[in-house]
Amino acid sequence: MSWIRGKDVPVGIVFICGLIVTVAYFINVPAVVGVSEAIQTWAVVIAGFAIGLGVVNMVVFHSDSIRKRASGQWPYSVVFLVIFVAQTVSGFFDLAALKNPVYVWLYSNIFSPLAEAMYAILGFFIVSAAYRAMRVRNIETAFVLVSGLLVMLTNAPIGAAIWEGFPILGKWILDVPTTAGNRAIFIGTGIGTILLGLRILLGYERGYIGG
Amino acid sequence: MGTESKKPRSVWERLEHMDPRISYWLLIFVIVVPFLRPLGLPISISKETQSFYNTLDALRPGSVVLFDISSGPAAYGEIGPGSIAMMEYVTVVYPGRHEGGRLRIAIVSGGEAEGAIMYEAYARPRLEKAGFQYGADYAWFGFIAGGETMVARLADSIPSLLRNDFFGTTIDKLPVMKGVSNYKDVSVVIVWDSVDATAWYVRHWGAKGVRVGTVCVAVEIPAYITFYRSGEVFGIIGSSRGGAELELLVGKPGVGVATTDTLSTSHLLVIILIIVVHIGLLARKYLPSTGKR
Amino acid sequence: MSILVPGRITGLVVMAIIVVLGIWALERAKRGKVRAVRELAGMAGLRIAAGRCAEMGRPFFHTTGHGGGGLYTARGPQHMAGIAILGYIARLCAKLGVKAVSLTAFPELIPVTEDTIRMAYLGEGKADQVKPDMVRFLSSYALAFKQGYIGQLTREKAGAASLCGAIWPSDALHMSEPGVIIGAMQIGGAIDTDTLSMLALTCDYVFLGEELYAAGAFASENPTQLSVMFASDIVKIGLVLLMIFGFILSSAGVKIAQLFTI
Amino acid sequence: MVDYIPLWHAFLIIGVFSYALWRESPYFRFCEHAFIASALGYAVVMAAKAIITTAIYPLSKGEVIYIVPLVLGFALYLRFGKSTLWISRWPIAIIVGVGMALGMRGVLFAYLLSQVQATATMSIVTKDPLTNFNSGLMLLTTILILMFFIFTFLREAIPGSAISRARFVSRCLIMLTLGAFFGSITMARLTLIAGQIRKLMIAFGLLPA
Repeated sequence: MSWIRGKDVPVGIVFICGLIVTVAYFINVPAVVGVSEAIQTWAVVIAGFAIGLGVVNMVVFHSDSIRKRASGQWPYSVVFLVIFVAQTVSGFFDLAALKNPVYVWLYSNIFSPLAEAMYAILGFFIVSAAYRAMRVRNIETAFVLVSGLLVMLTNAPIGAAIWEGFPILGKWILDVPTTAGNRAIFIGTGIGTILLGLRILLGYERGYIGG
Repeated sequence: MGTESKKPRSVWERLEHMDPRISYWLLIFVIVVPFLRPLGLPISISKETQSFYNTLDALRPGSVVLFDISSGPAAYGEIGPGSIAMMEYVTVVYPGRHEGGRLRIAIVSGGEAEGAIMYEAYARPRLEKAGFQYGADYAWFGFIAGGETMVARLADSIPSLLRNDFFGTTIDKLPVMKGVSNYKDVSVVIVWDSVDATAWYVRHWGAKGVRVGTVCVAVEIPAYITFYRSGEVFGIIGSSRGGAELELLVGKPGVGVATTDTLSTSHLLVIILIIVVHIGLLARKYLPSTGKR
Repeated sequence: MSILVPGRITGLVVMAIIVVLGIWALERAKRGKVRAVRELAGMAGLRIAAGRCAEMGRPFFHTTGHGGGGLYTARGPQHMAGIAILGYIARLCAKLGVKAVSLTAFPELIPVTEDTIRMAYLGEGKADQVKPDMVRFLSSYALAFKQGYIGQLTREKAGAASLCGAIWPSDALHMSEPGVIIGAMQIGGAIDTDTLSMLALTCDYVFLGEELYAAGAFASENPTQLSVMFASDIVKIGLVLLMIFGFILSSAGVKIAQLFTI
Repeated sequence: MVDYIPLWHAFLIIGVFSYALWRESPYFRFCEHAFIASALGYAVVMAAKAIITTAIYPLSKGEVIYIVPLVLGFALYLRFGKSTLWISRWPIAIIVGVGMALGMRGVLFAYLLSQVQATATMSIVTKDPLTNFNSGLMLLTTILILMFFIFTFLREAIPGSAISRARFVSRCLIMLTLGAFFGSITMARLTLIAGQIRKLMIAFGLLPA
């Protein structure tokens, strides 16, 4: 019975699950489609359980850092643990409607504003990335500059105010060469995805299960 | 390129490899100024926005609106102005123009689990403030998983998917949902969209004759314009620019109008920075004194 | 009522052709018939980056990104390609004595990355160098994940960072621009064009679209796995011929659109 | 009573922005840990909710099959024991299998067939010469870039040869595509930061709420 501990069993499971879910997409047999949907639901449930692995990973790291008084880290670990416990426990108090006041407060005054601010920081990054990356170092990068600038002048209200031709040119770049370039990248990716799936379903690639 | 600076450099080289932090402070500056002193660049109302307003305005009081919040707080910067203006319209302007009559609103979140946050933050407070009764004027069903499949099934049978509202009340106890069984009982669909959910409604509801209005992010506009031309979409409030237009129509100029000016100034900054960097680059290359490093 | 779902038959045929060609190429390679493959610049980039980390004594960061979906969603293949590249990075790091750090956005990736890193170090005979903090879960919520990524990358002064996998458009700049600011060498890889536009402008090397999957095959350092690239090329040439042929037919007035949706 | 909430939000926003405007600092670190902690708590609560609705609820209604994913879910934790580690790989295998299949299914039409179809159904016999030109150009661009992704044929790219020239043109076209995408993303990002800066200005009383 030592084979059951080996890597062939998980590879077999990958193959069977992958095959059923793929085939169910193409055929009209209720039994297969039903099994496929069940497997997908299972995957969702298992992934839900996996959050516990994340909790273990993070709580171990932060409680270690508090125990060892890791310099520059442990006060933040305290912050982490306090907020994490408060958010989780208060959530479980009212799991159906999630209306516990502590939960709602943490949600709308820690989570939400930080999420918005974090997303907005991209505004800074896009500026520095734009002027740095659009430096023309060779002929290829000149193409980046020209197409990037034209599209920006199409989007910003000020572009049309400078010259009416900018939106027309920018639109053409988006509609013609960009669409075509995007198509080619998509086609290549499509083929690549299917072949990667094949390699994994057939068990050629098995480092991820320790094989 | 890093901020961990290397050896002393010439002026031109410094221009070419500008510290990003300088550009960040400049960006803040060019955004703050138009907020304090609006430039007042004229904003023309696009056809898509005007049609959004007119279509809603033509609905009879008591019409059922399916309202899908498929965007999270992260997209708020773009969706926000349009969504605030839309809520203002639904809660204040519409009743004012229809002798106090209200629309019946069924709110779901089909594309984005974080739609719940948007509901709590931007929809519910405004509805409550305007005196809308939960259950009688509107109902909230929370996030419903399934994406496009869910949207397709919803068209055929609303009660089978929206069995309970978010708080567990069954649908037959909600007066607002009385007599609503499938797409035929819904007048229009409105989507706050940052995840392509409008396209789902167009494919499954639009094809059956229920028109869709969308408050969407900038990247989605080109695709939805196509639907607008073919008639499935009745209006598009695109990004903060569209929000600005709706604000003007509703008569409450706000964030959107103010933001439109900053868009012009900040784009201009990016373009100027690109030019400055190239001045540095060309000078370093062609001015003999500076050398090539 | 047919057994096959109408509208997907052409798709089934195309997929079957790709799968059969793939199996054929794999079998052919097992018999020793291996076709030489043009190496990607990015693979050399990974080696240079690992060398740089060793010189500077700094860690090598890797992430498969958030991408809006975990391993069990349609983003799965991209995560897996990223993990294959992580295996390669971890082997390089084990050889050179560099610390490889993998930051994951989804908890189900933790066991997968842990096993990948452990196998890589084991293969180089350095199992004792595997530390528990090499795999760190940050958050399954995209923006929190990215904030954690930025913080850790900056605090630990990563010498290099690899952003290969399910990077999505809003991930890309969040994670690659701080890398530029701290002066880390970066290798990016993704499949979405809008993501690529940002990675290409901020990273030193990029795996564009299909190259991400090709890099996964290169990373295995196994000629059999690489042989699927041969199948991929045949499919691409076939599709190019198909497009030219279709274009000519369409221009001649033949309606061929419905052929794709049988 | 002073409404401290906008100020608190401003404190957090500036904390995040301080990374860009200043550098990584204790201030930013505080915001980072607060955010990750809150997000993890949120994720745990949401996962619990999802497990209850997708598995435990049907199980309580008598659908016994849902015991399987629950057992497999618990099996994930067997990886902490050396002798039971092997079992924990089974649930992972299900996740990987499903992900691969969904990925393969997902790209087939959206990435592969519809793109081939869109290219193959263009024609050059419309009345508008610009449309004809565009169609021809799109076909050529698509093919050139696709040939850039050829790995096993035509590997020898001698400088100056036709192959290396074609490859150069494809590289330029790829760059053109990427530049255009970059340009089109800029607007959305600049809108977002304007919104946050406005929020800050309101919090500090520079703008009316």
